[in-house]
Amino acid sequence: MSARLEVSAISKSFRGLRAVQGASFEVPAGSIVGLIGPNGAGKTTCFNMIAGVFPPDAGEVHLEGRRIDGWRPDQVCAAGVGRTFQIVKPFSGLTVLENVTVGALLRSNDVSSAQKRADEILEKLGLGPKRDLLASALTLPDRKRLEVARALATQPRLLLLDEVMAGLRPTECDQMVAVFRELNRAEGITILLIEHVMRAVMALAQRIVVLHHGEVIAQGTPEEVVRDPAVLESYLGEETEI
Amino acid sequence: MIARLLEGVPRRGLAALGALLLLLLVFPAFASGYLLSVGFLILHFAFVGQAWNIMMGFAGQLSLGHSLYVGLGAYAAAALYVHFGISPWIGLGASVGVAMIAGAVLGFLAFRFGVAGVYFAILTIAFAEFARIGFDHFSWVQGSSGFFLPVANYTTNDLWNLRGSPKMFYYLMLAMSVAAFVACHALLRSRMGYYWQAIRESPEAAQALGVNVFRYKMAAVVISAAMTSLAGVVFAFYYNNLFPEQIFHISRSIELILGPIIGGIGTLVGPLVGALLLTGLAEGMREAMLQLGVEVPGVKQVFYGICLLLVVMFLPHGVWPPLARHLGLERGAGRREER
Amino acid sequence: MDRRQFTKVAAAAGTVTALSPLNIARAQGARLKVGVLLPRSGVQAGIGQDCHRVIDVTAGILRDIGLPALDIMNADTESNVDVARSRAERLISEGAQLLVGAFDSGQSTAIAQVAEQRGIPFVINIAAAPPITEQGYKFVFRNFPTAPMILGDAFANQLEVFQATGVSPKSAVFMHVNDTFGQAMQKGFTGVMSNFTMPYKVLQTISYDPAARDLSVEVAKARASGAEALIMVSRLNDAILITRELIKQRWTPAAILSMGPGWYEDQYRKTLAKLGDGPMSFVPWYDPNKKLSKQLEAAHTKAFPDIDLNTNHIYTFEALLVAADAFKRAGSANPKALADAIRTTNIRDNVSTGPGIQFDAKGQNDKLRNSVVQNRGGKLLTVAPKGAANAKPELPMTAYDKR
Amino acid sequence: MPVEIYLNVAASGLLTGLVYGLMALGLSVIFGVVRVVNFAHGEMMTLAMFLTLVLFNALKLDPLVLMVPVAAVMFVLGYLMQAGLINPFINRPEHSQFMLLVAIALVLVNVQLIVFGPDAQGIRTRYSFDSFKLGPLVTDASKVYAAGAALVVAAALFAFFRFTLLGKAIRACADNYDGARVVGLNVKRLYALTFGIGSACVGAAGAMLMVVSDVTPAIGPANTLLAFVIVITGGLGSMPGALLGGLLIGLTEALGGVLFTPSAKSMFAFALLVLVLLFRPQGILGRRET
Repeated sequence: MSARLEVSAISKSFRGLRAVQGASFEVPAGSIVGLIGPNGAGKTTCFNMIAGVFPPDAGEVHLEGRRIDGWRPDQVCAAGVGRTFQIVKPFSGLTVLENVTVGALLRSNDVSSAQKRADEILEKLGLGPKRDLLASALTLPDRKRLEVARALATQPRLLLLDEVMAGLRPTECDQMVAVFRELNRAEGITILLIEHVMRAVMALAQRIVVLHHGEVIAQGTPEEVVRDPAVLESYLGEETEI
Repeated sequence: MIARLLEGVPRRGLAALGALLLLLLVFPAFASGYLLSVGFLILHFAFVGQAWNIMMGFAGQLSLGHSLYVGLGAYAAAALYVHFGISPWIGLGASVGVAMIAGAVLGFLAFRFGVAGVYFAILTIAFAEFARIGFDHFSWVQGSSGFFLPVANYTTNDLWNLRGSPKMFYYLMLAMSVAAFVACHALLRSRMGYYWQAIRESPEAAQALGVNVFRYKMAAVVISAAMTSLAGVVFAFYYNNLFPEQIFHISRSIELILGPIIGGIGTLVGPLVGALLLTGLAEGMREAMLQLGVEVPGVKQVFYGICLLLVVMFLPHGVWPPLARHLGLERGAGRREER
Repeated sequence: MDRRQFTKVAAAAGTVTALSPLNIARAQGARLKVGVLLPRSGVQAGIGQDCHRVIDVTAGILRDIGLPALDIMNADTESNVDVARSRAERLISEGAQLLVGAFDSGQSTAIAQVAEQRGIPFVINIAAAPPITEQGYKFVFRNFPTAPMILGDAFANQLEVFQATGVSPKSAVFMHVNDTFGQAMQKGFTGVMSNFTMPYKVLQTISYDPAARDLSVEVAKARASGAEALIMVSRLNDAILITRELIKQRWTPAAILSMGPGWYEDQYRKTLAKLGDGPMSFVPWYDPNKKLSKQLEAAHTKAFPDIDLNTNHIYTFEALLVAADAFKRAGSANPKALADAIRTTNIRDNVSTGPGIQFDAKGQNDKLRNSVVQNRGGKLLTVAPKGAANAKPELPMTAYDKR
Repeated sequence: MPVEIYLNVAASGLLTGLVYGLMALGLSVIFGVVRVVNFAHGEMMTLAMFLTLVLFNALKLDPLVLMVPVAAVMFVLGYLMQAGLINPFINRPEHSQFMLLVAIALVLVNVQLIVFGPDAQGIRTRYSFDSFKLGPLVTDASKVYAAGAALVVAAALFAFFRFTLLGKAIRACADNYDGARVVGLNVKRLYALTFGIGSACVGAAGAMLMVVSDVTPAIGPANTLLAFVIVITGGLGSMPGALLGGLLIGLTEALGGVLFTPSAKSMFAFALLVLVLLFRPQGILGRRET
């Protein structure tokens, strides 16, 4: 498998505080990779550097061989990377359908075809009945789904999911897992996900990268990683849901 | 094209709009000169309110210096007419151009350097004030002593040179307001409209969905500036004199944004309802004072201020959204929730 | 609801008001309905309200000199052109047969267009922008000098004053407020001055912002020029500010020659007391020796003991005088007949300085003359021109720190 | 032109700037904590000026003494305004707050017009026309006193926020709204107090301004704008920033007036504002919002 995303030795500091330190990992095309680590390990910072929210202080990010670090978020998105936000950012004053249509417009010629595409995605994620509600009227799990729907609407080849399962009940969580597995299987979307819910990570990810204090301390298959002593140590005292 | 425009507008709303348009069309036949001038003012404020609404209501960028574009538009067309005899219909090209450049410069500086929120609002005021003082010293257009256009000929309506009766100006303003309404409706339903609203609600999320936030914010400022400058052209030829102290003054900026805020920001009907309400309120108060025999200057403004206060306290989203719900016209009214 | 219905409802609602003398007169239709538009709120409220003071005084005087009574309809322009225009329309629709106003050039132009289009005569009380009477209006009349007229008279009067006092400053600095009036004066200044042989050279021209809160820089600049005299075109607030700065910066020019409002106003003299003495104002004024002036002065003092008669009162009064006179001669309130009557106005017995009130083909009274008033002992004395003076000019000014 | 003039003008500009700075201080205090931009600031200032005028005419006390009662009255007024009118708007969008304060400003200006009339009114103190002469330097005594008082008020305010418990509580509230609520601070009351303190500042500045200039209802809006320019230049929410902004604007206007045409001097102030906004959007001494 060739690498869809290649992160090489990226670092980022905020006011002298090192958030990420020389992190390197790969996301092979067509795979699902989990990025885990305790709170404050630098997972979201990594995401933001990949998605173009801010450039890395050092290191490079390559998407399908093209160097994308330093690009703006909209350019990264246009290059085929969709993302969700850990703290959801719905367009509160717009309806659910309109929210997703904004995403779909990226690859549509006109508004009506974007709406059609948005409708399909909403159906897929079980938000169909709520399409005409204002986003501000949704429950938190639904808002998480909306985040995913919007990102999917941009037709990404790589999907960055930032804790989309947090706060979901186990059954809802399983539904989500099924959706992602289906997306990955049927449409070949590569997924990189940050997740605290280990049940979901274990179920989904083929590979896992573990961050701790901004450094990659382990990576491999889920089975390898959970047996890694360094990982166990770093998680000691942390809430783990295996 | 037309069918597309009408798509999604409820039939009741369409009927109401049609009735309103008909009313506005026949209004001059019954109106006295006074009511006609009030009608002109209402349409004028509805038009500029609509233009301002593109920037604030659609794209979420608060401008408190829109008098800049009114003034630039007015001076550009008037100067070309007075100095070179160029028809305002050609001159408005210059007006639009100058206003767009001003808007682009302001937008570029603000958005490139990350000036946002209150700071952005103050920056727009600073630009307008800068222009006001600058035009006070601009001798090509007579500086602060005032720029006078040759007097209007009232007997014949010369639409080409915008010389004519108030009726002509009323219909011109009506046509412009209708055009602005339709254009805004179309804009709101276009890709740009979706992107603007996304930026208004959450610029970060919009950018993550591939929206070039800088470009679309720029577009909002430039389009809004261009539209506003058209109102300035009409202003110049309606009043036939321009003073920087009047046209660039911050009180004009405030005056022109009260309408859409009171009417309902981000809605299409809001600016019209707001202009109607505020102008009607101001005139009604003057009448009431007259009938009550209150001859104290300033009393009318006090009551006007209190009315504004009450509206903004109890109708945070403006008058139109709750009214539209009440009339069952909700879909056409547009929505806007607390940010 | 249109206007007629509105009045009906209002009339039905209040029979008490309908019985008041004013309404009886209106019912008889004997009076001329005059709409008076003044900026009585907003930024120009001070001047608008000052102009308005004279209106109540006017009725008695018109009666005394045998002119018909006027039915005054007041309107506040709120210092805003939009409002000025719609108020003018409103007054006309309410039945105004003649309009008077509006102090400000911008608002006056807005009203002039309405008047012209509706064929209602409009008598401008105060507004000095030259273009207003250059527009070819047929129904617009101005009994107030234009900026070049004011300048021409000012220079002539200055020469008279210099000769009478034996004090001729060799150099001067010209300071003007950068508003409509100030800039109109500045534009005419050099050209008009070249028609005269003035003893002084203008070393520097300083324009300042009408909204300035602080004029220390401006005065420091003027002082540094080393000029003997200070020539001013200002408003009230800035006149006070400048005087304070003169005192604080310890500079007493030999003469302060003002060619606009401010320096003669009550508020100026009240605020500065004896420090307000000395400046001369070369302004459109009244001839204190005329009979009607004495009548107006007496009536005005009775109504406002604390306020001296000034330009605002005089020209607002004369605008109403023109209206009443034309109404009497026309014998009807028909606007067209009124306009014709105003065109042939020839009032000899008036208040303002000069031979009287007549209008040229453009609707401008070109016979108006300036006076020179000097603040002395807290009072206003008219010191020139000779025929219209009640005192002799005094120069140079007493140093501020010697008072 | 001789060098003295530049010295004189610069000195005068700095003194005026300090008075400007005090005027803007109230705005900055309020924004720094409550995060509401007081668009009725200048109108409140004219109210304080009229209040000083009335008290002066009744009591014949020096305005620098009257500063205390005027500030007290303005404190109460500010407190009530925040508690009654502005508080429901704390979490509303900016344009909504803007509307509210514009409406308040409109009412204030016109009530003043009705009550006090449109004419400029001033007061005369013993030192109204005094000036100090130091070699070639001639400085206006009133401005020196007013600037001195500005420094005292600013120092007192600074001490209050730094050393008193209440001041610290208010600062905590400004730093972290939710945090302050969690630890049990009565945020509503603290906001009202802050608005009161800001208004008291406006009151003190108004009393002081009466020493150096006259008052009319019409000067309110211009003062609002000036206060904005100063506060944004110096850094919204920063107290030393407001004084620094005042000094800079005072100096810029003064030197702009001397070197170029005085009627365009406020253009230089706006130019300075634009430059600051572009290169340091949070203002010279402002903190970047995170």
